[in-house]
Amino acid sequence: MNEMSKVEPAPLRLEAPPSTSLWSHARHVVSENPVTGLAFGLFALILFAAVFGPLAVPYDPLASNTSAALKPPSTAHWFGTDQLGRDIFSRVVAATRLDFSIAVASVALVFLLGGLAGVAAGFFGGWVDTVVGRVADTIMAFPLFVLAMGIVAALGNSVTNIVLATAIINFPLYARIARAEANVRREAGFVQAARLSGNSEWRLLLTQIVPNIMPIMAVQMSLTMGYAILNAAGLSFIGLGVRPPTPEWGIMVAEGASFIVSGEWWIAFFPGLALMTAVFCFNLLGDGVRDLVDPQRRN
Amino acid sequence: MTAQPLLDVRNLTVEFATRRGTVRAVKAIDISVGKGETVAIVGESGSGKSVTSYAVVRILDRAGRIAEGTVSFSGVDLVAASEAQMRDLRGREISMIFQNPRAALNPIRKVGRQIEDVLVQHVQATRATARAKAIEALEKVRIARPQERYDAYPFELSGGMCQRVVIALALACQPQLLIADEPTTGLDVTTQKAVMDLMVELTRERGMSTILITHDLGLAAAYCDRVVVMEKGSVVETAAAAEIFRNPQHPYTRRLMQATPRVGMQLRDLLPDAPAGAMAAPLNEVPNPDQAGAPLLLVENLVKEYPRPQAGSLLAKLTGRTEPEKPAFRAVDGIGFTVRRGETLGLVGESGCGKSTTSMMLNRLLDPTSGRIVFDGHDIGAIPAKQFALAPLRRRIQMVFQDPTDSLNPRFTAERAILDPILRLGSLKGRDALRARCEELATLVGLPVELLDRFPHQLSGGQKARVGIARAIALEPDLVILDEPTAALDVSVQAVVLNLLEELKQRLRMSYIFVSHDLNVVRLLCDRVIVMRAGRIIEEGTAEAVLGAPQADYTRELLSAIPHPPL
Amino acid sequence: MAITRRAAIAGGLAAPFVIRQGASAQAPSRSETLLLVQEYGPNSLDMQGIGSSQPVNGVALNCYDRLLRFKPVPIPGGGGHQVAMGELEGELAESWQLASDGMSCTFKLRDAKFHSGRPVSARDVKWSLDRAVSIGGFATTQMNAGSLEKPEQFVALDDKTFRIDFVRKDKMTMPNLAVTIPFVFDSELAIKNSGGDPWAKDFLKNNIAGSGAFRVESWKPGVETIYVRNDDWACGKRPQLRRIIARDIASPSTRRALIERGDADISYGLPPKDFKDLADAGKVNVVGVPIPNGVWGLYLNAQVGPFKDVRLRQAVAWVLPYDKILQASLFGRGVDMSGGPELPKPAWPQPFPYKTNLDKAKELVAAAGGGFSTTLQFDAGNATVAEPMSVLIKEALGAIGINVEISKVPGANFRTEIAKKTNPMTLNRFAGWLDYPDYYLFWTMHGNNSIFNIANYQNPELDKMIDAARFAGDRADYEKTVVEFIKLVNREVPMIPISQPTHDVAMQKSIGGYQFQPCREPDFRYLTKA
Amino acid sequence: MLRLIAARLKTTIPSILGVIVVTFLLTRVLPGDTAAYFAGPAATPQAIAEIRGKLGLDQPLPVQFVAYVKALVQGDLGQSLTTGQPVTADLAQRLPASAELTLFGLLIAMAVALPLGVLAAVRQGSWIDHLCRVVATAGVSLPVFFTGLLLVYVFYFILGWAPAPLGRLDVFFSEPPRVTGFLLIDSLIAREPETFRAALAQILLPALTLAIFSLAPITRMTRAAMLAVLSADFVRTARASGLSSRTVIGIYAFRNAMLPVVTTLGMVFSFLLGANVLVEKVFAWPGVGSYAVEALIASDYAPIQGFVLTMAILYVALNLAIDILYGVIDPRVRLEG
Repeated sequence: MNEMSKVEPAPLRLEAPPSTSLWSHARHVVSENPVTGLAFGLFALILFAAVFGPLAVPYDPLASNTSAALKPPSTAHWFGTDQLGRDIFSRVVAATRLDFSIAVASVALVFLLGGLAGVAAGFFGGWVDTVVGRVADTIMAFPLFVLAMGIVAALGNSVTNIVLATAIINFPLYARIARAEANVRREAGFVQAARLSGNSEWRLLLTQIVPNIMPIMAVQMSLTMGYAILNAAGLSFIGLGVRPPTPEWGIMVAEGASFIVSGEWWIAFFPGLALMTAVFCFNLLGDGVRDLVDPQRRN
Repeated sequence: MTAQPLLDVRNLTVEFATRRGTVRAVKAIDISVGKGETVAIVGESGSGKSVTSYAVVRILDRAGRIAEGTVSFSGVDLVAASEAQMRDLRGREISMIFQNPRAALNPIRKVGRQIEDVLVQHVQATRATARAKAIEALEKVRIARPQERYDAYPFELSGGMCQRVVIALALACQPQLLIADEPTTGLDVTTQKAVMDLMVELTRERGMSTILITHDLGLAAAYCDRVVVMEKGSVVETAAAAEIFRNPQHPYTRRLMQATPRVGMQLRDLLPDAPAGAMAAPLNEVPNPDQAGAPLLLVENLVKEYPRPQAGSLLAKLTGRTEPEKPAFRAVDGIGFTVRRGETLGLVGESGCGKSTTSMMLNRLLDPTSGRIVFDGHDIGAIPAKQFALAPLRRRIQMVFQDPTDSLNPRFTAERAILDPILRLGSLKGRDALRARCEELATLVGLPVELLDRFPHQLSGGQKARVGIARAIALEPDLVILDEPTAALDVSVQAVVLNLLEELKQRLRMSYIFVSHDLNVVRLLCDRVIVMRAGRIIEEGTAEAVLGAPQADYTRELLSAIPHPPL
Repeated sequence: MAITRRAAIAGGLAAPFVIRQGASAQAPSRSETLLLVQEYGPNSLDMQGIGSSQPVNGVALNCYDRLLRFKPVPIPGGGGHQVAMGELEGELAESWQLASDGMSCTFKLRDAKFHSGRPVSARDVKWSLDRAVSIGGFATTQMNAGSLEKPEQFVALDDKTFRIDFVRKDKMTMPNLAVTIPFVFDSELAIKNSGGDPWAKDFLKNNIAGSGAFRVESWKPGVETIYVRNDDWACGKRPQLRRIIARDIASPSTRRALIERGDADISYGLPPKDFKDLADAGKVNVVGVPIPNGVWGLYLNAQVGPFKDVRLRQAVAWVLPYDKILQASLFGRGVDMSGGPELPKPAWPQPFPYKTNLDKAKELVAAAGGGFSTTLQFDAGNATVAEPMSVLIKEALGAIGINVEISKVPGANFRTEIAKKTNPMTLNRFAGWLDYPDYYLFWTMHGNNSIFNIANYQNPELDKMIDAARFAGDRADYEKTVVEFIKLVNREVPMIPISQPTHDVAMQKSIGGYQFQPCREPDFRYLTKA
Repeated sequence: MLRLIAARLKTTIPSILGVIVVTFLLTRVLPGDTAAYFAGPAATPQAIAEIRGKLGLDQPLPVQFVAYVKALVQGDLGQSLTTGQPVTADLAQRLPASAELTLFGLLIAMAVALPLGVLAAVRQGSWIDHLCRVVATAGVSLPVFFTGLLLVYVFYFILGWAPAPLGRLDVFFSEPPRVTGFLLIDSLIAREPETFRAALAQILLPALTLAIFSLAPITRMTRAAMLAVLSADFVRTARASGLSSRTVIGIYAFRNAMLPVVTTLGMVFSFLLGANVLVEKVFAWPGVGSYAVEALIASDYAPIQGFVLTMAILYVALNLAIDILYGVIDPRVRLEG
């Protein structure tokens, strides 16, 4: 255990830092920062709602009941009912799966597109860097939300296109972060060492660079999840969202928006709250993930 | 020593709150500094020497606190003093100098203004008179053209110049005590000498007391009256400088002194007497380079040029002016040498001399601009660096890197790191065979086998260095380039690693190119030495010849700048 | 320090709000100024021009005069006036005389002046009507609907006398002169500024050259339009209001809030829910007029897809949740179109004989071969009403084994989509300006397949009856034909009428003189403010 | 410095060209037949074809593109079919409104976020730090349209503190003579304090909505930058020299921390321009964002192209301004350029 012990006895010992399991580290991060603990708790809740939500809700989220329309929150309808008498609680819970999927899918897509393009740009430099940089610059020069609107308007409003649009507008962010991270590691000692070990450049990229920028990308992905949900909600608000009557938070807020002024605040409020909670959770989670993966905080 | 010391630290204990509970970084130490006295606090990393100084001026970070003890400065109890009182003392009565002088200055404020800030804060000057006083302070640290330098930003000054500014800043208010925390670490040896000489001269002139915190025993011995040796938060020995070297009392002090390379020592002398484990092999045997036969490596007229950034190309185009082409910067300027089989060649020089660029070209990570690199009869300089990774000769030239942390992939276990070259270039197949080979290599470099499944952040610096070495020798290369392999290590670890390298060289019949700025280390390890400056070879010869009786002025200057502990 | 600064910011925040209330109270002209809020405003000042949006009708109505106008009649439920389609009164025309052969009409013009001060002459009328039939686009189409087809029909006899020659006897010719298209320009002013364009399109798009009761003082497209009264208006009683500010507010909630809090005088185009709430609360007046010749209908494609089978069309008609839709989607602001008598009346729209009857619908679906999947589209611009409607329809059709996917088509695309005539189900609202059953069916079910024949219904028998009714001279004949073709479409149901929507306007109690016009734009000329 | 600006401009030319091409293609892919839309409800196919010819939509795409670029070079962005005005005129009319709103929003955000971020960094790990994080994150987690609606509902409808969300100025005020196009500034120039107050009252809620949204990125960045700087060696030197904490934090730490914050401002601004679209819709703000949305819904190409191009140029200009600002703060950039 002790490297000097073979050479000589006690005083000049250099202890290796004790190994830390991820779990105990996570416990420490949470205990040090209660807000992160809250975020992880919320995340578990969202995950649960996304997986089991549609099975666990008290009402069919699609079933209308016009005789019970626009009822305020009560014991029968915790979040009240909407214009068609649908149970808002059931709809809010059922929507989790779709919103979560949109967020995950768009983030996964942009990670694949932007992350890899950025890594390649940062690692190889040269024309790859130029092309990726130009594409990112061009996208950045658009007002991003308007670009997303344009894409969805042009390709039609389906979940796939919302995911695609969200991924495209996040491309520059991912490409830039990945590029910067890959670039600083391009000449790092361990990469040079791997070159000496006879790794081809492509292998270097995949085994040395990519795994090492994953933590940073993970932080970014968590933050972007929230933004993806907001973006989808914004698109829904101007009428470019998913198709009715599918429950989706953004659409529910947009639909409920016109009822706020007339006093039926719950129609927009609860989906809005769910939306906010989810985005809030992903944003805080980003900080938590940062704490978790930051090796400086690890020891 | 006067009866009433200027600074009297009694029973000082500093604790840090960490996630694993409270850690005592400094344990009940006593240190006193008399008026006009220069005291060194010496220790390896983690000894608590810096924390002690921070505790004295009370600039510990939030997690740290003084748990016990008193610090009395001119009769004032600094532990009990209010923050306002302390602020008043800092900079005016007690000043500090830190390592890495460029980082110690505000990058976006003129250096003159930074001196002014201190002067004004301590009412040594008004804004009206401050400029003149700041220039005066710059003048005192022998900065040429202080009027101009006043308006300079730190990035416009050299490292040595920055450290002078830092000294000017520290001395601006005529304090009574100067605490210098590794003030010359990271500076070249000649710059180090100039800075230390200046510091000592100025403090003597003013009758100031100084605490010099350093890991370098030689430095402590050369400049200090008394030496305090710390280990793991405790003071193990305090004695007059001359005394401590002549007659070290504590075993730790003895070991530390022994591990410090000095003139007239053998490599084996660095280690404590008791031989153990893998180190048991006889090392006293004189290396026996193969004098006859073709050299393993032949370098001829090697050049590396970097183009200078073409300034204002667009503006030039717009205005129609064409600026004269600047010549490219030559990092390596036509050098040539040979390395024989079984030989260790030292490559020595100060930062920027081109030694690292040369080593990168030799191990074929960098393409030379011109020149030949002939390895065992093959002109490997002609193979582009990108392709060399897959060339058959790749396995015969390996390298040990300067920073053991940076050179290990944080995501690979020690085993995976050591096996990487075998997996890519070796012929060994099968999980068990690989594991066996890995354990063999680990044993060879003295790395406990049970550490093989650990990740780099779970290993100590010395252990990481061993992983790096194991990786370099995994393919039994003919030539290993050692790029300052011990620069990031404490002296005691350095001693072990140097011996290990020497032993491996003999056992595996390798040749080394040893790149270093530390002439004492080079002396111990190398058969022949090349001294480089500004991309050229200044002097070349056997280690004894070059370091014993240098011909070039520059080599002499380098040698004389090394602080030597009295023997 | 932080706290004091924050307090200062809070003070700064509150200050402008407090002072503003004083500022608004001081406005002296408030009683003569009307603030109207609408979803969007005109994109041109020329209703005859190509691409003019719906609110341009309001400009045409208030800033220009026509030869004739519809006669106001009280709204049965009170609250103001609507129009009687068959009864006309003179606007620029002081009097008019139909020729004895019924093939022309001669108009005598009033002594009216343009805003420029020049008197209105018959030449101006001719130029304007010539322009309407020649300029192309919607204006020309609308003129043609009343058999006003070519410039030769318009004759300026002298300064004050004008004649229109008919190409055929068409009962819609005269009412069509009262709609917002055939209005009269100051032709000299227009030609002078035309820059060589015979119809001065650019000039008239951005400038008013009329004789109407109001002038446009300022027009910021997409922001606001400010009208000021023309004190020299000769074609009617001088309006009480001096100044009208029409603001474009996209958000219906905001429009509602503005009217509810008394900041706006009139609010147009709120969702039905808001009109219902406002009407229930009673703080403001809500006037609703069932839109003449307007109906929310479900169009089932009779040529392509499953609804070729009339049994399926009938099945859908039997299963639609008419009452639920009226309550949950239109909030009662409409007239139910289900459960009508077997024998129709000569009127349009009127309830069809269908009402919700699940068994009948199931029987018909079973007979036609069972359930299937299909899509239902509607214009996203109508989403407030159409979306809940479509969701209810989807649910109801699910009960008879028809699985519906809802497709919300952006406004820009909707017209292209319905022009394709391939979508199986379309939910749409169509309203004809001229309130005649044959006019409505001509657009929506005639075999000439106009864009509004969304069901792509082709039936020569129906075409014959519609054409016969359009040009029928005799009232009894006409009514008989109408009843016949309504019976036919009752049976064939290419379009299932769901509700006749109400055109609602919310006004402060101080506002009087509301006048509904078929173009559904506000008519400022009659409005009063107490 | 000049060299820096020139180099920067050079790199932006390709992205502007990219924006032009992408926008052109995107608008042509937009569904909906403009000709059919504007031919009016009862148009015959011939009428539609006639209008299509008039709009030049019957030409092949490359021809349309060349025509578009030709017009663009002459400063002609085409004509909006929705408002019936030249796009250039529309944008000139509306851009100040958007710019004023966005900048004012950014100003509020910075006024709150910078001290908040500094405080959070100085008191790292304290309840203030956690509170900052929660508040800022909550702000960015709210969809802007939802925040806007809530603010209107609470401050206008329930409390009656705010004026009606009716655009830039209360109906009964007239606009001050146009100098900058920014009502707040123009009213001051014209010495009309009443108008200034009215304009301020109108802009507060929408600007607040934007500010709430942009609070998080600025706070987060300020905090991170401050933390990095506070642990830097030169801050330790400053402390060890006995400088007061006000000097250390204000002059030494804050100015250095501003460097990364300034660079993120460009990002935040782009972010806000997007959010603007929704806020303008809620507050009936006569800006370019709402203009673009309406054009998009109507398949009205010219305004979309004009809008996107203007935004791209604005973005480039802003980044240039940020580079210059960076140079002002950081001598390394200024002197080495």
